[in-house]
Amino acid sequence: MAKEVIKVANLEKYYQKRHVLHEINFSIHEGEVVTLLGPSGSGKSTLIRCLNGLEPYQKGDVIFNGEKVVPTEKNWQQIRQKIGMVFQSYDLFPNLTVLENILLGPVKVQHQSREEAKVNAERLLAQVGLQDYENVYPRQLSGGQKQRIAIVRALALKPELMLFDEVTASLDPEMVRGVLNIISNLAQDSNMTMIVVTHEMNFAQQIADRVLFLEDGHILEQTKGDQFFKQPQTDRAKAFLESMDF
Amino acid sequence: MAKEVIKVANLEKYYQKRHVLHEINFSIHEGEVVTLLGPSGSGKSTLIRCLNGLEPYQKGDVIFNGEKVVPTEKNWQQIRQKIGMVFQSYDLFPNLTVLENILLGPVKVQHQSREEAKVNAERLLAQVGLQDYENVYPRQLSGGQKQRIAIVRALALKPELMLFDEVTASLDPEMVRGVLNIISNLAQDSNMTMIVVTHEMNFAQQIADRVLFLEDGHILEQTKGDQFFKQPQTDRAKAFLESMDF
Amino acid sequence: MAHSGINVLFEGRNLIRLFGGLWTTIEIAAVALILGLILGVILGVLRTFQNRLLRVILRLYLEFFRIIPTVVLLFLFYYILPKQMGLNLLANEVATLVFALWTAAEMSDIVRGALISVPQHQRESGMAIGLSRWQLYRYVLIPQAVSLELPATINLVTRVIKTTSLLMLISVMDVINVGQQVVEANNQKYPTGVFWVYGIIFVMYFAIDYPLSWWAKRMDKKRLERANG
Amino acid sequence: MGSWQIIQQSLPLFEKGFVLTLWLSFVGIIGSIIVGLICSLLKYFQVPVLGRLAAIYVEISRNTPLLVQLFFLYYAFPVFGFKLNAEMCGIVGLIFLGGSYMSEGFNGGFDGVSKTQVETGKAIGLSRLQLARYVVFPQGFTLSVPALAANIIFLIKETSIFTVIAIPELTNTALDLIGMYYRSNEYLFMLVIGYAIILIPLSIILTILEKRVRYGTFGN
Amino acid sequence: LSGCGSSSKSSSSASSTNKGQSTMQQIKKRGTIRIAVFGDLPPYGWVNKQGQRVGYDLTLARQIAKDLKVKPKFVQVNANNRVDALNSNKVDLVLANFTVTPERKQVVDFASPYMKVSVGVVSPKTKPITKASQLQGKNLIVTKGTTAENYFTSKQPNVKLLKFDSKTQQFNALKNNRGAALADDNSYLYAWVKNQPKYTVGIKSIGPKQYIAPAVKKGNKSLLNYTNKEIKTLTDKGFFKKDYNSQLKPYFGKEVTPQDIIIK
Ligand SMILES: Nc1ncnc2c1ncn2[C@@H]1O[C@H](COP(=O)(O)OP(=O)(O)OP(=O)(O)O)[C@@H](O)[C@H]1O
Ligand SMILES: Nc1ncnc2c1ncn2[C@@H]1O[C@H](COP(=O)(O)OP(=O)(O)OP(=O)(O)O)[C@@H](O)[C@H]1O
Ligand SMILES: [Mg+2]
Ligand SMILES: [Mg+2]
Repeated sequence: MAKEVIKVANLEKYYQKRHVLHEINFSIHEGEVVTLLGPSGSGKSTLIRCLNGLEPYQKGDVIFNGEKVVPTEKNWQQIRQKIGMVFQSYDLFPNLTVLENILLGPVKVQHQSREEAKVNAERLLAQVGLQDYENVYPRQLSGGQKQRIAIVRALALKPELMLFDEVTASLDPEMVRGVLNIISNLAQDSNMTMIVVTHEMNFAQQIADRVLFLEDGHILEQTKGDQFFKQPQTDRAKAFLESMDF
Repeated sequence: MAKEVIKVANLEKYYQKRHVLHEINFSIHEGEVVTLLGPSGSGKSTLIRCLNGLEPYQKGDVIFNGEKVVPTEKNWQQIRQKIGMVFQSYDLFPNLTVLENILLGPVKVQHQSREEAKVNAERLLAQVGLQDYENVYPRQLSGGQKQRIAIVRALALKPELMLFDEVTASLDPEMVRGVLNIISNLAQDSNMTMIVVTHEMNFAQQIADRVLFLEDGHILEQTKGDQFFKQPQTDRAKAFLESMDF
Repeated sequence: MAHSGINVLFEGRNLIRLFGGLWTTIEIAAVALILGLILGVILGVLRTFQNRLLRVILRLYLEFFRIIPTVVLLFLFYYILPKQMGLNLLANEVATLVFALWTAAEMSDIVRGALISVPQHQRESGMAIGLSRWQLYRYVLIPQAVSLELPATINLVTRVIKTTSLLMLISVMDVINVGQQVVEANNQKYPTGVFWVYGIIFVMYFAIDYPLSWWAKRMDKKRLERANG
Repeated sequence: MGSWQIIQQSLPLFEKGFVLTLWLSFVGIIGSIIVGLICSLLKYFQVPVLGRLAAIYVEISRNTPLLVQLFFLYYAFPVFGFKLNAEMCGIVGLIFLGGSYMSEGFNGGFDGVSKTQVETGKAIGLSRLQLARYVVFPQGFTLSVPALAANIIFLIKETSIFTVIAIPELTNTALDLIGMYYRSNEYLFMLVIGYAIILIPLSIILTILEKRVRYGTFGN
Repeated sequence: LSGCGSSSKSSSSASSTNKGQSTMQQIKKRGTIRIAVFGDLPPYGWVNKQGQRVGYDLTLARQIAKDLKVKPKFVQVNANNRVDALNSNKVDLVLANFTVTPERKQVVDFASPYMKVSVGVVSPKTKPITKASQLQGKNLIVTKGTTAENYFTSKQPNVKLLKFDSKTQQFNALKNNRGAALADDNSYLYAWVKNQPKYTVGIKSIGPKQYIAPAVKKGNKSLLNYTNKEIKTLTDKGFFKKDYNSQLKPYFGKEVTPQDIIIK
């Protein structure tokens, strides 16, 4: 069996008094694609933000590559280089060009040589069809383009795990497809390990090796991808799936 | 045949130099539901904003209830009382409670008595399942709830025509259904005349008596609802429909 | 030696007089603020109208009061008004007038800024339910603008209060002027009195302005938090 | 003597006052920006003791009038053997006041950088310092430009208060001439013109700059 | 510029003075007379620690009001806005140590003088200034709008002047060594040094002998005539002698005699 990239053990998370994640346990192996589904407010974003230390958690452990993460800012900073993350809002740095956005991590954080990093960046840009945009500033791009660049920026660090949090939620419907295609390719061709939060059920169905269904901060079920969509184990998940297509 | 509620004749619209609506012609009869479809930037929002005078147009006419609208701010203010409009962003007034939001138009604009207006408002609130929220401020509501209130606010003026501009675009997926259901009911049970801009193709298919397909400010086709989705007349519309489901 | 100096405050009626001066300061600031804020709201609303001429005039008004230092405004009004326009006011009235007009100018800009930063949607939603322009301002825009602008308004208030320190220059018996009298009258007995007198004036201003600034800051922070989450 | 003659005769004095106003403003503003920046950095990096001191300084400076600050520096401090000449007092006073205003301006800019930008930076593994260097500061500075511009104008106007410590800047010059020759109309006119010459062009330049910067920032 | 002041014929000010003035009738009708006084100049016009306005000028002011059977209303002024206080009709009468000079005569009307004065220079005993020539290139402290300022500006252009708004400020500045010396009317320099043993009036008198007189707005004939009469009556009655003894004498050292100050 492939190696365990990330494992979450008994994770508990509070926002002040509010208990938003309860006893979260799961692990993901190399090459596996997990989609996190669940109603709004169920804790999906919170969970994947815990996985790269953007949110502190109050109990339990994150084990990355077999090593328990001691949750200090310094440690997380190291680990984040191995975990790519893309958010809903296409958060390119507006003060930097596309290429500078992409190179910032590899050059300044990982101390790759600029030339090497640039070659890699250009290869990735070509993959998402944006090779001509390297010297452009983010404001000159459409939403879909920005989101593709944000994915490239995360990939440029050669992460071992990618986290996607509703990356198409703020895109125009016609732009959604391009971005989802890129993630599909990543899953299928590059065999990237990833956790994907999405509301696009067709897309989820297509890429998910496994589905984690969250409600109110509990993992209600963990099911193989094809099985979940055909016959979810819990009534709640069934209701959820029904509500998603009109 | 039912009476013509609104008719648009040779409408042309520019944003400064930019020509965004070209020779728009169509009319809508009482009880008819028209959906406006088209890619992002094709001019859907601009068009329906012209219909209640939120945007000035440079040529052509809007004929409401058989009378040509003389486009002064004063006239539009009169006409807007008969045309309800709901936007993508749930624009409740944050400084007013739900009930005050709803009563503002009937009481201050139409000078209905407060009691009468309140009875009507409560009936409408019950219809959308929010009878318990009248004294709540908008910030305490979820997106879906806000959008339902916004619809009630528009209905409270007893409009003869309702305009919906992507009213579910900024809602959480699970909330979309509730809002769309309300619009469906309005179309079917109340026989409301309406123009609906949406990206939810299933929904559009379900309610549309007729589809106007817009591209680059031109009406490319006007087709019966069921026919449009089965076999659109133009290739562009076909490509559009394909891109919309993943 | 420094310790004996503080007694200058407790000689005769010195302390009471200083508070009396402070009261004059507060009175002028308060009246000017009330008049200025009301006028400012009206002007701010007018500045969002489309009328070109009106906007140019109000803009000039704003720029005039913004560019001319307050000291200069005080002298202008104190000396020129009575001579050129035959309008003769007491020093306190001149001061109140100047501060009110200045407050109105600054306030009009704050109100205008807040009004145009009420999201366009709100304006359109109001129009869509048929509100007239006046109703739109009355029920939708002004109430929202007020909460947006409150921190800036409080900051303006603290600035006006601080600037009242200039009143001494046009012979208003404000706290600083009284302070000077006290310093002068007690000079021989308390050579370090000057430190204590100015010291207590310093503390007085701080005691008035600090709570206001703190309040403004807290509201700003709350608003930021609301905007971010 | 006609008004025009009066104006002409007093021109050289006003010129001197004008130059002095400009010079004091310039030094004061540069100093304020430096002090403000230091305070903001201390706050941003939450430097233990110094950060708190800076915060206390900012509150004291922001909430007391320049006039009283100057009186202290000029009249009260020498009592205890700490004496600066008038112009130094003016400059120190202006920097004391301006430092806090500038610091607030910078803070506003830094705080204005969106939380998601900071998180994105963290997500690609930037350290605290790198985050500041590549994300927060470049964006924060542009965001703070409008506040800084307003402060610059504010500080120039505040130099008029230097008149109370006998610095012969514009206002002092005018008031002095009025005291000697009683031609208040003419001298006040000159005074207003003097400030207008400095502030109108500056205000226009800053507005243009502000627009440019704003255009450059937003649009992501 | 130095010539400007002495030769100025201030036509605009003079012409604008005819409107807006309070005649005797109006003052009587109003029941108050508005008088400009100093607030920080012991022993002439100042505020004691009880908060009362007292001093040589103030006693005179109250006497005038009393004889007019109206209430006095005091407006505190600084030296440089005494003229404008009259011209902009803020006050009816100035009793604020107002020295009669040719320039001032063109913009206000002076009544008969009630006091003699000339400019003196005070300096630290350790570094006394005894001749004007010692001041060359040094800082000399003055108050804006005083005869001292006027004298040094026009007659001693090589002396650098530090100009303040108020008496408080100027004396503080001297004590902080911001200038080598301070020039002002010699009589209150005497009063000041009496309590400041470290200082001495090194130059007792410089420039012409001058007089201090009440001033009214230019053209206010009725009040001017009245004031002239009043000064004469008071002089005859020995009022100023009494005033001197009660208000000034305690503040002056031995150097000063009543003959130096009051006019017989
Ligand atoms: N910063 C915060 N402070 C307090 N509560 C928070 C915060 N962020 C999120 N929450 C709460 O935690 C819960 C989980 O939120 P989370 O954003 O993880 O949900 P989600 O599943 O990602 O929802 P969505 O599909 O809407 O993105 C929600 O109830 C939310 O209100
Ligand atoms: N205020 C404006 N000024 C200038 N151009 C505008 C303005 N608003 C819209 N446009 C342009 O007009 C065209 C039509 O815009 P519109 O918003 O009507 O499209 P839409 O079909 O509603 O798109 P979407 O599906 O993204 O809402 C677009 O090209 C847009 O860029
Ligand atoms: Mg989420
Ligand atoms: Mg649209």
